[in-house]
Amino acid sequence: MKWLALIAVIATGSLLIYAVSDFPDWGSASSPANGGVEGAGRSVSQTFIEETDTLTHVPNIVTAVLADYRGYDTMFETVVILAAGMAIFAILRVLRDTEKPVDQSKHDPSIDGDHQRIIIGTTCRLLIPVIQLFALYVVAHGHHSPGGGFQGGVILGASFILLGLATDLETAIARFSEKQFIGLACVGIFIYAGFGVLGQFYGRGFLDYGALQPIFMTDGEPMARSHAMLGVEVGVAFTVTAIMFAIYANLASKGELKNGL
Amino acid sequence: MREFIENFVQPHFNYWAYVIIMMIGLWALIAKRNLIKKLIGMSIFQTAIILFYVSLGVKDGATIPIAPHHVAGDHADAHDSEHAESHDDHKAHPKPVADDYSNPLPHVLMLTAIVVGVATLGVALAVSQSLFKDFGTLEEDEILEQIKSGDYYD
Amino acid sequence: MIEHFNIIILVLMIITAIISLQVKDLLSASMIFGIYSFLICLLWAEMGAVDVAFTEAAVGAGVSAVFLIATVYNTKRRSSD
Amino acid sequence: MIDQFPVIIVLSPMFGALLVGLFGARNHSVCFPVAIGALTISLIGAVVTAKRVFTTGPVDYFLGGWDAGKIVEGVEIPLGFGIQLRVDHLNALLLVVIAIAVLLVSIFAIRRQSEQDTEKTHYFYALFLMLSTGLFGMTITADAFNLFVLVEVSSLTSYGLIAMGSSPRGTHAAFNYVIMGTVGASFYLLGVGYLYMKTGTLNMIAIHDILHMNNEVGNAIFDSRSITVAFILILIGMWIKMAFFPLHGWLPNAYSYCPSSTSCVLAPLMTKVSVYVMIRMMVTVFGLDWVFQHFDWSNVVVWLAVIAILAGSAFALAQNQLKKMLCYLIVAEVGYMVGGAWVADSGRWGLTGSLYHILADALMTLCLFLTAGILTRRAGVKNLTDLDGMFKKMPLTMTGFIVGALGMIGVPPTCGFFSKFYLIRGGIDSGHWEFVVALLISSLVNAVLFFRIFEIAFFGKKPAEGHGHHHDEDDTAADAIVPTEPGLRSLAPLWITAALIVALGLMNGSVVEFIRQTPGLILESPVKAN
Repeated sequence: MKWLALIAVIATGSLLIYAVSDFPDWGSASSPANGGVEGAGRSVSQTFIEETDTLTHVPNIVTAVLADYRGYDTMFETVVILAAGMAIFAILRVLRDTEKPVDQSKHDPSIDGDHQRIIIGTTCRLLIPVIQLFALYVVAHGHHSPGGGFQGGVILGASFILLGLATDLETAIARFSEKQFIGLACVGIFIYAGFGVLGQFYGRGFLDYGALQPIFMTDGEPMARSHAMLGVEVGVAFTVTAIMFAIYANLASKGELKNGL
Repeated sequence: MREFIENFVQPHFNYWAYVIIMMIGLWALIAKRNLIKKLIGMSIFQTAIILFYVSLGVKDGATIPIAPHHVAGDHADAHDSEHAESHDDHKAHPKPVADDYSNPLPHVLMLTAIVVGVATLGVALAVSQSLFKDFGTLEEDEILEQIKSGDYYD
Repeated sequence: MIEHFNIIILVLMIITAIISLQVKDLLSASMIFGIYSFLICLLWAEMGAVDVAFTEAAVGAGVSAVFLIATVYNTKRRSSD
Repeated sequence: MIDQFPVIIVLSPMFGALLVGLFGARNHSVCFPVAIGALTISLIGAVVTAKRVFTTGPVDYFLGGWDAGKIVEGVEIPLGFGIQLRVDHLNALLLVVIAIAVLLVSIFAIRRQSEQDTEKTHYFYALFLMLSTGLFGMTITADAFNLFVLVEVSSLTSYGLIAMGSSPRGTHAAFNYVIMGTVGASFYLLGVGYLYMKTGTLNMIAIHDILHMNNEVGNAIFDSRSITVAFILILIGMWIKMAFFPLHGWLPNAYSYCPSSTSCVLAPLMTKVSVYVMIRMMVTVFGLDWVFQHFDWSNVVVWLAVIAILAGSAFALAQNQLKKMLCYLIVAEVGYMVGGAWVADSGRWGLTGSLYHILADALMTLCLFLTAGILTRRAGVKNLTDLDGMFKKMPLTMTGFIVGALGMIGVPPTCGFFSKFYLIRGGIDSGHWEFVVALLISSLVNAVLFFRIFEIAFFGKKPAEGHGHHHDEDDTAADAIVPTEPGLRSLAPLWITAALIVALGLMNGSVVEFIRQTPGLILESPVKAN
């Protein structure tokens, strides 16, 4: 196996190195990816940078590209997350009740120590709301600063993971149950795709947020796009939050969703 | 040697580094026997590709791709301002200049790739836990031995 | 200056990648992988890809490391290689 | 309404999956009607769109209203700004075949899955529908990066489907599949990155235009090393995904140890869609003149394909288990398609045959795997010897099996014959005699394999059959189930598939004529040569 690996690595490596000398210089603004190919007009990325303000009124170009111009990609990226969550449930989840005795040693106060519970518990009690608030800020403020649905969703999911790690999985599950997170994950994509389908009802294309202008009652389509993007990001955040926590809960408890880490 | 480094390695150092990191990941993916190690290798392999993409979008002297509203155009270079003017007649404010902001497209693509990567890692870890339940080990060679010994004909 | 920063991080990344693959203790390997992700996050912030850096900080250094640790906790901590 | 169909094909199963996810856990009886409904809508969409392509030519659909050339807020939108879907002669029929196959498998799967692992039925359906979404999306998209995302949708769901409810060996195979699949997708992603680096766009048609553009710089991009490396990386990535011979290691175990309803959908579709992606890359992105005249690895790849065909056939001949044998046949069939795509005859008959074979092989493999699923389920068949006298016990099932088997061998009224005919024609035209010989040998091997099965199933096994000792050990399991004919839900998909195999064979002339209208496929079409 080692020899096979060595051959594969050397072959792939030399193939990649072979092309490196042909690469545009690092940091060059006129490379085809950045500045477009000579004679082919403005490159796509130049158009993104120059026209995003006109088209969507969103300062963060990455958000505009992510949620609008390439929104179809992002929708399926969210589907990938849902698929991963579903796959993990399908693989690991133990649904037949196997009455196993609860391992008491883990919850033995003499080992765990009451003082530790107090320190960690208090810290988390203070920290988790702040983390969640920050996550919501990241989702909502994705138009103007780095951030958006994915980042906010992961942080929000991480706050539940922290709760599960600091106390135990049952405490976290009690706040965010299995039914809730599967439902929330599906609802997230429903929100996303719903914004797309609404555009179709107005006789325009799928994910054409400009068509939603009558709903948002904005002056002009760019603002409608901006609002729709926020809605879409919220949908992404729902799915990502739910699935990140779902994956953790399954991995930590071997699919039993109790007696976790 | 010095000339080689100056001409080939320095302007492309990121690309060389990406090849090296990618090869480390690929090697781990194939040669490591422990499944968790394989998965760490897989993640490293994927980050190498992300490194490649992000390196494509870098522009010297450019800032992050967030263009504030109504950006002032007084710092635009000569060739850029004529570029901007050609599209900009009915707008009150000049458009952002492309060379001032790093390329947003690779960033968007890599956001997708990172999230896909973590999804794959999660599924792979679930499969390896399920394997541990069946075989009691995470070493590839021990698993293969158990399969060969015929305990798992089906 | 910024280019030196770039090169230093890349070299550190290669080192952490090798260490995390060579350590026999899987828990350490997961932690070092978290460090690797954090370094790459720094690198991206330096390259102007703030959104990617943000995602990598949350996903790579945070959640993936937790997933790996959860699996290591439920399986075996020692590895043969 | 009609112009929304391209996207509805992809969205309908996705919404189905969401509905199953929302309501399936409480009430499993929701899953089946939702799946059937969603996939029926997709099938209607695929048929309508294919008809539109037939009458008016390629259909483009731009997501988000970012149509190329449209003026939005005073800005002209360039090609590649948003994501484009494209249905043309290359993928219209494949969409229909995928839609038919997933619909039939979802009908077939209803009882299989619910009886095996009742609590997880809704996960199965959700994953199954998302897999369909991924397959449709991969086929329909005209954006190189979007293709990667959809490859991942279909891969992740198939990892889950293979690993759920599998035996320990199946789980191990699933792990290997995860590793190989990720490497394949990553190589593809890297190849797209190289293309993006050189062309600055991700839209397949825009990449082709820039690649073939003649400007004052000459054709620096056309000749550049990066484009060559990009093509090699994409090729390797897709070869891993389609299990082309030296990279096939993950396939046989993954497909033979997973539940039958899973193998029924994965075996016919995943590899074929990957082959389609390879051909799409060759025809639409790089252009055939680049691939055959500039890159010109035709001989190497055809030889690899020859090795793949021979190795696949040889492995299939050595197998004792029914499903494993079928899996190795898939490896051989992938060799057919790759070889056909690369023979580079001037009339493009090899490529046409390869595209036709994608459709034909999807149906034939579906037919065989459906039979294998029914036989495993109803008669506990695992090894070939278990088929003893099966024609008497389950004549209705075995009739469907015969059609699929005859198609694999290449007997005239079935589509298998015609695809081989076109492939061989391409091989002869281009002078790749080794490919022709490999095809004939493989057909002969298929004939031997299937007539061996027919013999066992018709007349019972001979006592001198070499695998007798194996049989004794497994006898207990096989005898526990008394073989009975399955219900209509299992038989109807099988027979429909069998009928389609014959129908596709009879319609081969018009199908091939349709496929050959693909822009850029035939050299006479206006593709700028260097």
